[in-house]
Amino acid sequence: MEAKELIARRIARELPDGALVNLGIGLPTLVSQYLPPGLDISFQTENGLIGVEPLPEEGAEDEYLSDAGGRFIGAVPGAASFDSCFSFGLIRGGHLDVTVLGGLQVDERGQLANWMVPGRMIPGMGGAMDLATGARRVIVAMTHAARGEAKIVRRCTLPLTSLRRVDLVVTDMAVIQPTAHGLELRERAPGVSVEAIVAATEARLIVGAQVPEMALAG
Amino acid sequence: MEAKELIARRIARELPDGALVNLGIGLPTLVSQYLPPGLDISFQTENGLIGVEPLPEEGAEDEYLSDAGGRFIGAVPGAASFDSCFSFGLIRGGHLDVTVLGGLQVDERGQLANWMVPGRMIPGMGGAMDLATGARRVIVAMTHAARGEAKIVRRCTLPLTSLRRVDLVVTDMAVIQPTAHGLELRERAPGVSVEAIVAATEARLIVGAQVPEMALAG
Amino acid sequence: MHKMIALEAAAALIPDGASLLIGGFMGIGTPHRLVGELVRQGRRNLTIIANDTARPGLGIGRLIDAGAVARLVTSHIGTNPLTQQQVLAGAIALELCPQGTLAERIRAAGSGLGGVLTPTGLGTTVAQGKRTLEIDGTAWLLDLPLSADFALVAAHRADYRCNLDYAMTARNFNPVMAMAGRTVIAEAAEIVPVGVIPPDAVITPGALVDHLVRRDAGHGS
Amino acid sequence: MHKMIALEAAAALIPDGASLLIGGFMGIGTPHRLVGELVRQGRRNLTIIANDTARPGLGIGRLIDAGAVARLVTSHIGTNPLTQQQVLAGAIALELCPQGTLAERIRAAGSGLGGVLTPTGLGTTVAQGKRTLEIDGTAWLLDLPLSADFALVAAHRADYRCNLDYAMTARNFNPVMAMAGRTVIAEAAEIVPVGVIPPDAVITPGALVDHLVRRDAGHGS
Repeated sequence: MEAKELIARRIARELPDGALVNLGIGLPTLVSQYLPPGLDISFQTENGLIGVEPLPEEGAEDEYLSDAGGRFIGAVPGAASFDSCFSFGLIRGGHLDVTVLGGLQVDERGQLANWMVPGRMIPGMGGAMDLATGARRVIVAMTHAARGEAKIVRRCTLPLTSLRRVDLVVTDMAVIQPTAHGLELRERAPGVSVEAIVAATEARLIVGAQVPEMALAG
Repeated sequence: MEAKELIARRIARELPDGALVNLGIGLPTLVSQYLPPGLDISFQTENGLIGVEPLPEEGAEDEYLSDAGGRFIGAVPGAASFDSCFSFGLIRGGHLDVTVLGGLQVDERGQLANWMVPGRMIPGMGGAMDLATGARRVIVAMTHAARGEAKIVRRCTLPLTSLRRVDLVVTDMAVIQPTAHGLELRERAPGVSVEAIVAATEARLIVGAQVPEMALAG
Repeated sequence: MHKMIALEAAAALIPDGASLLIGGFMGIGTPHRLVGELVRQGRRNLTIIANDTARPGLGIGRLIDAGAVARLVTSHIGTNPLTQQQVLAGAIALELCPQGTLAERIRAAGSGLGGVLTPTGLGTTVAQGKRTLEIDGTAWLLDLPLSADFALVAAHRADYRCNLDYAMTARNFNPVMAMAGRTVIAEAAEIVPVGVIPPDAVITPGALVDHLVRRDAGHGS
Repeated sequence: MHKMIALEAAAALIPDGASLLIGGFMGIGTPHRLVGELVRQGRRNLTIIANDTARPGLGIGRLIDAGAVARLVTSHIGTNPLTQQQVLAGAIALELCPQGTLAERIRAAGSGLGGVLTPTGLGTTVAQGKRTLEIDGTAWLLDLPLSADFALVAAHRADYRCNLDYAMTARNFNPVMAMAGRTVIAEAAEIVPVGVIPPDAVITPGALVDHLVRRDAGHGS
């Protein structure tokens, strides 16, 4: 299984029935493809809609309806549209149950850096800082390492997205839960050993006696 | 002519074509009855509508449509409804061209007291403080004196509605313009002498060589 | 979903001593059924945050009539002599707040903002005990967010997903309160199928609503 | 009323060096005709406040292509490599602002509020040079209001009194910008008789709109 699919399928299990969820651009967007059946989950996009669904078919594009990446989407029956102020009122005001964000680094305090690499390009934070600060639950979806460099580090060296401690980190190797005591290793990807995870991680991990394999949705 | 009608008919001449106007409860509401023909003026009510008009006839009440005093009103074609936050965004944000407010006292600084008489009852300020602070032009409509007591005074003794200097005061005796230099007497009511106005006014008035009679609308 | 709730059960969620944001303006857009049921169930010692208390026998005035209110945050009580009596008698602790500031404080609570910086009330009795902030040479009054245990809101229509719309001036404080109650209970004049309220016409998305009061068997209001 | 204005005349109101709030999100809900006409007229040295600069050839990206922008306040430029080049080359002075804060700063300007107290950006590079306020033990970042000489907004429909509505996610920053521009110029996909947009469906009341761009003779967009 590809890394991205693995991560998306694991995170899909984290979305509770009835939740209002915002999925970041890129990898996080994949999560909606693997939802367990029977769940009633609403997806928000910060450019102004609750009730996002994928474009049902090619040619059905509405020139007034896109996601935050500018891609044409569809809307479920019962969708609601609103302006940017209201949308971020939902996000900042704690009305969003879960956000899934991509990550560049997460550190031992559970802090996330995901919007900028100084000296390289400056994409801007878009809605990421509001999402990381305001959502009730922040889940980070990212590969465990990039080009041989650990992304789960002692202290973020990249600019932070928020001071807030994220709630869960899901990578292609592990599920890690940041806590007040540090990063707790919760699950391993299928076929990946605890030793391999520790070796690929710069941060100290708190490892319990049992580290079960991930269960995947879809 | 009754005092209230005189005041309303004088103020009606102050509303420029195209203006967005909020009329306070009571005397100020009368102003809309005397508008010069051909003007395009929109009336806002702070409980959430632009496009107020009087109820066109008895029996046409809409249980969802009232003015800020709770009386049933009508709405003109092209009216727009909105929530209380938006409504006061219009008011505080300087989008309201004129507000006409009742008054208990106006003083030499041009400051208005119109919401409370300590020791008697406490009605509350409702929207008056926002209107007096935020409208581009504040016109006070009130009788010149009440029960023999001057209402245009050196310093307000009643609690202020706003620190902001009002733009015009229209009474049944005079039109007075508060300026940085003090209260300038601009016009006299028909048949009322400058001496009578000065005698009925506690505040110092700046009186020019010519004080013309009010012209009235309607 | 399963958000439909009987009127009795909805009111029963609210304990004595609870704080309530209640929509409406002089009884227009007030959740009349919920207010009436709270009175019927004899709820006491409530904190009410609302624009006004209407008149005796009308809207929030019915909670005043019943002596159910211990604390009141509002912009105006001049239309209800009973409220004034209870305030003077010390039965109700009153906080008066300019109407625009009241709306904005509720919005701040519902939108995750730390306060409201307004020019309204500066230098008046309303400013007493509050912080003033100078920003680039201009003074602003700092008013704090207002949330409550419950928001009781009245919609015009609700669809099966609890998306709400409002009619004319009955909208007033309802949408902003629906963002600021820890539990949001809505009643609607009509309950309609999904799609009857198109996405652009939804004012309060159903995600904000925890409970929608059921229609009576007789479909009475 | 007399608010209708030809496209050329609307763009001609805007001088070189003006500051502009421009609605739209990745080109969705952007006032494309006004943007295109500003490019055609060769406007220079503009300050643009907008969520993003879309892509080269699209939406606000066309102003970037034309080298018309000297200063930019935005939440995201990652989708437009030309914007990034001009920023790195020093041709554009860039201020990055979190999207929710950007929306709220514009709203504050349009609503007469002195600033925004947000938790977003606290302790990050975004907080540099800004005041932090402690309220009841919690820290908040103070962000300042953002207004501009002009707001250029794109509506779905406008009626003869310039009441505006919007469609789906094309609403985005348009309504809040219509409150914060000293002059507000709107374009609409359709112009309809008064009453076609009912009072409850109006999002931007016509009182906020100074000019509405006329339909072309051919009724092209």
